[in-house]
Amino acid sequence: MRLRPIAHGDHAALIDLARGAGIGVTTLQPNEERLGRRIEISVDSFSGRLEKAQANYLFVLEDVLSGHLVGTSGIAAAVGLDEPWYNYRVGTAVYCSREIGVYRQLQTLFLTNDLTGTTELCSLFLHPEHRHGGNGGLLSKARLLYLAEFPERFSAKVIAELRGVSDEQGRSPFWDSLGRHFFRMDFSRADYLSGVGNKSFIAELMPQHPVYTAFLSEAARQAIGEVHSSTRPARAMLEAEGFNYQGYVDIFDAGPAVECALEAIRAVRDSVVCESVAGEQVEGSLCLVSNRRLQEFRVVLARGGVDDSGRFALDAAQLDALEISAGDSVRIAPLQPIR
Amino acid sequence: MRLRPIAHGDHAALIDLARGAGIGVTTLQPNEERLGRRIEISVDSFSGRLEKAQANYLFVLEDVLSGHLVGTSGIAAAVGLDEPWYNYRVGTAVYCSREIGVYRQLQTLFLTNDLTGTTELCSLFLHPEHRHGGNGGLLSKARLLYLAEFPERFSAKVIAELRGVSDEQGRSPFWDSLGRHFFRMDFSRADYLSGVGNKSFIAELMPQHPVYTAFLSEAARQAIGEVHSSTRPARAMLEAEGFNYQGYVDIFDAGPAVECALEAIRAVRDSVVCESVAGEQVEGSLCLVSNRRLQEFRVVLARGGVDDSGRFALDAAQLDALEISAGDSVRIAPLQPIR
Amino acid sequence: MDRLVLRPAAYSDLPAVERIAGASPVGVTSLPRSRDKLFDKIASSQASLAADVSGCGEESYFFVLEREHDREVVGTAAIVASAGFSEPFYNYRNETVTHASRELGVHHRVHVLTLCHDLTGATLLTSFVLDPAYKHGDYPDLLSRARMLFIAAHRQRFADHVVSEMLGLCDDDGHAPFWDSVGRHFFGIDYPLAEFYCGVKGRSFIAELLPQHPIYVPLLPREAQEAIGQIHPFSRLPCEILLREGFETERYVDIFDAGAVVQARTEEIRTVATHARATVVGHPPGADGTRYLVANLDLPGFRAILTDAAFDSERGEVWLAEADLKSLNVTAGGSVVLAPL
Amino acid sequence: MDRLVLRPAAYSDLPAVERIAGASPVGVTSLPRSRDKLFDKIASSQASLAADVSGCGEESYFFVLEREHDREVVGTAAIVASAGFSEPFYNYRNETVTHASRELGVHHRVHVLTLCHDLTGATLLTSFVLDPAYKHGDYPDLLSRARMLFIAAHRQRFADHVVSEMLGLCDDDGHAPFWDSVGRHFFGIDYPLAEFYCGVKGRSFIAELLPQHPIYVPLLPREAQEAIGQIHPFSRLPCEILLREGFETERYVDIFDAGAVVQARTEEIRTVATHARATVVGHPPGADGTRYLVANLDLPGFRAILTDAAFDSERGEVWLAEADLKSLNVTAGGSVVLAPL
Repeated sequence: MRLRPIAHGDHAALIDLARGAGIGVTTLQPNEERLGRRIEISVDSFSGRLEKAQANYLFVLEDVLSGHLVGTSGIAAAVGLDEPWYNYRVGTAVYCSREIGVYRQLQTLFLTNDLTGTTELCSLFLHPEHRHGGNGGLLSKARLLYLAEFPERFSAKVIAELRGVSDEQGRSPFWDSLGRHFFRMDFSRADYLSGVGNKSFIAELMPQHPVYTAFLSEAARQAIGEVHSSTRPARAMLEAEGFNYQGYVDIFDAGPAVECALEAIRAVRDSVVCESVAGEQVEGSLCLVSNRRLQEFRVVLARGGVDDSGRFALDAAQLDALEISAGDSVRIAPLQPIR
Repeated sequence: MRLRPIAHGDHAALIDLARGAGIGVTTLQPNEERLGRRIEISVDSFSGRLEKAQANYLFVLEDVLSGHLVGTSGIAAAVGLDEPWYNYRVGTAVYCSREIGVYRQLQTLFLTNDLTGTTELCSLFLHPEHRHGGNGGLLSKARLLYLAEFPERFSAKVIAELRGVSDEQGRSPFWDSLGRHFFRMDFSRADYLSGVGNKSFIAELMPQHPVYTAFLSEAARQAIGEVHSSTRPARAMLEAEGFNYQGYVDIFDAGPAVECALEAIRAVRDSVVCESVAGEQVEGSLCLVSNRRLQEFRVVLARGGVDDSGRFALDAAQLDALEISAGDSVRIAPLQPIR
Repeated sequence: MDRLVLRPAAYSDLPAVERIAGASPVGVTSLPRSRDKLFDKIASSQASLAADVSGCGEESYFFVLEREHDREVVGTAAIVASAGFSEPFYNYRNETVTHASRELGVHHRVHVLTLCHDLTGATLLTSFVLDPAYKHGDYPDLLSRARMLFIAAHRQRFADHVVSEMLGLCDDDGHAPFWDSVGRHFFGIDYPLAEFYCGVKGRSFIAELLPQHPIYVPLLPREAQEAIGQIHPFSRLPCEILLREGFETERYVDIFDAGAVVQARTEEIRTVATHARATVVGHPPGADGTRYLVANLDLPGFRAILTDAAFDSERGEVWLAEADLKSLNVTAGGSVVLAPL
Repeated sequence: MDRLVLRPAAYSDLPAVERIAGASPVGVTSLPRSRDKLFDKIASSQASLAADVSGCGEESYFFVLEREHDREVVGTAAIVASAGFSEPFYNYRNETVTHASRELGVHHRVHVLTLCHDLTGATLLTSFVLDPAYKHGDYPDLLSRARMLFIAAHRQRFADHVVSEMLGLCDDDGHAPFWDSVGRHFFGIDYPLAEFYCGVKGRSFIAELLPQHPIYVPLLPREAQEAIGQIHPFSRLPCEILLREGFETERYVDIFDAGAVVQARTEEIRTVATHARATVVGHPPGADGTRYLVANLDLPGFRAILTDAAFDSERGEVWLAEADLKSLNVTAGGSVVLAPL
């Protein structure tokens, strides 16, 4: 398996993959035309033809033996610079009267654009049949090496929005208790509209005033800042990388946005540049290895470690997958945080 | 010099000290009765007679030779549980229309109680004649060892509110541009009223709706999140300890609130417990040394390091100041972050 | 038919007023179950009647309805010259905001309640309580509308708008559906206790505890939504009278129980608009006439009654029976104000 | 004196209307400097007049004032049946909120502007532009108030409230002090460009760019504060007429330049309240009479004039001269509506 930028030729394969993604992945709707544009934007992003405001990098996980695509992951260089990016900020309001001895803390939701300009990790999807081994980690973390290599293309703060709580039928208790009253449509439709890039309707329809969560259902309140059960591993993975929930949630399903300073991301901070050397895999921990190229970026997993002369051993298949020769420079980061 | 909890006998000395503090230190107004109550609260806090909501620990820096008090520093165990604790949260609002090609980011100020329940570092004041050597660091950081020793008495998040921008006459540009319109009084009076603990007037008089900073003066906008020039060293010190500005500012002068998780504070994280040993000072870095006592807490500065058998050497004067005997357990943290 | 006379409350009325207050629902905060507060209310009224007043300020006027033959008090009603004189007078403004997206073809109105002080400074009608034995016939009109005659006779003492808070829905156990879904979150106490504090404490705790942000009505439980603007059976009778007087409902509701707050421009209140001054002409009992509300022009000695009278608007004269003159404490040749029933 | 007749605009009026639009200030967005938009305006008016309408919807009515002897167009005026029919009609509500602390003895009112759609759905009077040569005498009344007669004659086509936006302060270089301090922050463009977009684009960009949170007026520069509710010299004349008609100012202002937005209940507009229907009786020229606004009852053939006429309200008859009948395109025995000047 290797991670590489998506290419024009991947269109049909991407559509097949998107059909399996389900409604939770708002940025990967199975719409041919939109996915075609998505590929184009990604190609133009890697080539540097797009401004930061428009740049959106899409990577695919490729089975190097069969050539099949089995997953995607993306990076939006800076969200909200083209059209508003909305979150609820979870706040506290205190109501207190000494005279009658009352003290109350209420939770509030403020509609904000505070995460405007941040870099977003997005579009993570791995085909269910390949959810094993190091695939999930490779797919999600390999892009962090791209951030480490080319930080000037991204923002100082990186976020990821995690899928919120919903049941088997795709019903979100948060949506049912709040958004539904203002949108008068199903969660899945609102999610689709938002996913296809139309956000102006949000400003038009969302409550403009802060909302007291005391007026929401118990299930809705409990969903605030919580992830869908299927997203728990992703959350744990991001938290291990240094990402934290800071009180921003999705306006539709109240799933948490987690944040980290780019330079503080574990895989960025712990990554090192070294020379590749042809050789057998030695004992060692599983590492992400990237070829450091801006456009033909490739990442594979390899077991090993940097030797005393500052080199990392890769076998022929790995060198091939990375499209490099022994002696070329690579960036290495342990797949898992050490500690 | 040593740091110790304030005692009932310190009343007169504290008043003398407070007279030198100036209007920026809202928690240390030279009012005899209030300072008397402040001492009482502190004594009751150390003795465990007060609930966390009321507990407010006040330390003094004492010249062990002369017995004079030269400074204070405090810890409020949990703010806002008794009456509301207000901050402005600096937010972003994006106004954007594709149709006419307009994209605007505006800064907003939301009145919040979000920092409710956090532990606050407060009441830092060092007499101008003693602002040299390690005194400032000792006074401010010694209390961090108290947090390290007794975390169950405090909250997971620790904050410090830093004095905002004002000129030589005590005029705050932020106040003049915003608060004045709603309070119709001088900054110094509002600051005094807030300092003497009366906060209900804030809810009654402050703007209830979010404010666009575009409507404030240039000087007011520039003051948001900035500290008074005299507070810059304090800010740098707190930032070196791991505190960060996260967008919360004072409602009067817009000075920043900086935040850190208790366990992530550098002096807490890097502190170690070891055995004291009588001896000459060896070479080494300057360290904070505390006697680990809940009520008779003492901290001094000592040069040295933990030796191979896990002991830290203190001379007779230092042992005296700490009121311990050689062999007693002490908590050590380097005064300055290592790196 | 019993002859009833409306007059200012005197200190000697305290026991009777206390009895009436005790029999009223908890939401009637203008009649607190506290002897001290009721005493203060009478004292304030007496002081207001005695004061030389040229604008409307902190005065209040507290009246009782007395059965003439045995001097039994059977009702109370009051006027506060200026609501929220020393602190804001809070209500929710009943509003809708439009949420529309042309692109999605969506256009709908969302109902919100916004805290406001729009009615601060208006004259407030309160404390309408009438012995159920007198709820039929014209008696309720006498108790309620005699206040309008008082306002008309002493117009400079009152504001240009008059409002009155109707008691909202609340069951016998003191559960108010609106309070339970809204106020309780902010105040953390039961509705009866909140109403009690409201009557006996200052109102500054209200400013501290009321929601700053508007309430989105669609988020509330159905019972709470349905309670908005509703009127407790206790207030139906006074409300009916005020609506006949031209008061409008719908725009404002109470902050505690969401009962309707009705309001009218003073000049457009029917009794005020149709009232007249007239010189009294005595006549023997038994003569025919039309039913009128009649009041004298005194302040401390204010009296109002219902009677059949003959009014000659051209000459500005009204024919009243001897019994009426006695009830009103006026003599032939004196002046009265009157309005048709 | 020239005889002027108000009638619906026809396609052939396009050049004249374009000339008038070109001479108007930029804030008159209802008369955009765009031939296509003006054409659409006439087309919409023609369609509305031809439509069978029972409520008020997306109709608009565009009139021109024509000098009878040479058929020169000297003014325009229009009615939009329902403001904000397809999208909200935005205004700022001019409000004060009380900030009071009993403990500090502080009690003051703070002026805020809150975005609202309160006036959405009201009937809107727009596009009043009159050749300066006719600004004296009764001509302005004819141009403005003929619309009220039209509303009275076709009452079911209009809403229960009528509003009109007055142009606010703006200098000759297109600098509006309110815009420069408020709107510019959100829209990032100059006032004239914003007004231009407003005239030629949909209004959905307004929803996207207007401030969601209320504007605290004390924070604004003095020039901007002073501009709130002010009226541009260009709008003084039409505003005066509307105030005489009973429109109220003060409560709402324009979102761009903070010019006054005046409003009235339809039934309380003087022309509507005092209008009457009458049967026409022809009479020879020269007879005396009172000055009346008179209009026929046609829709596509609507005509309104000012003339001296004798109106017998008891018999419901009005005596009009032959010339009047000709201008109005009615014959003796036909019906007209009229209102005293």
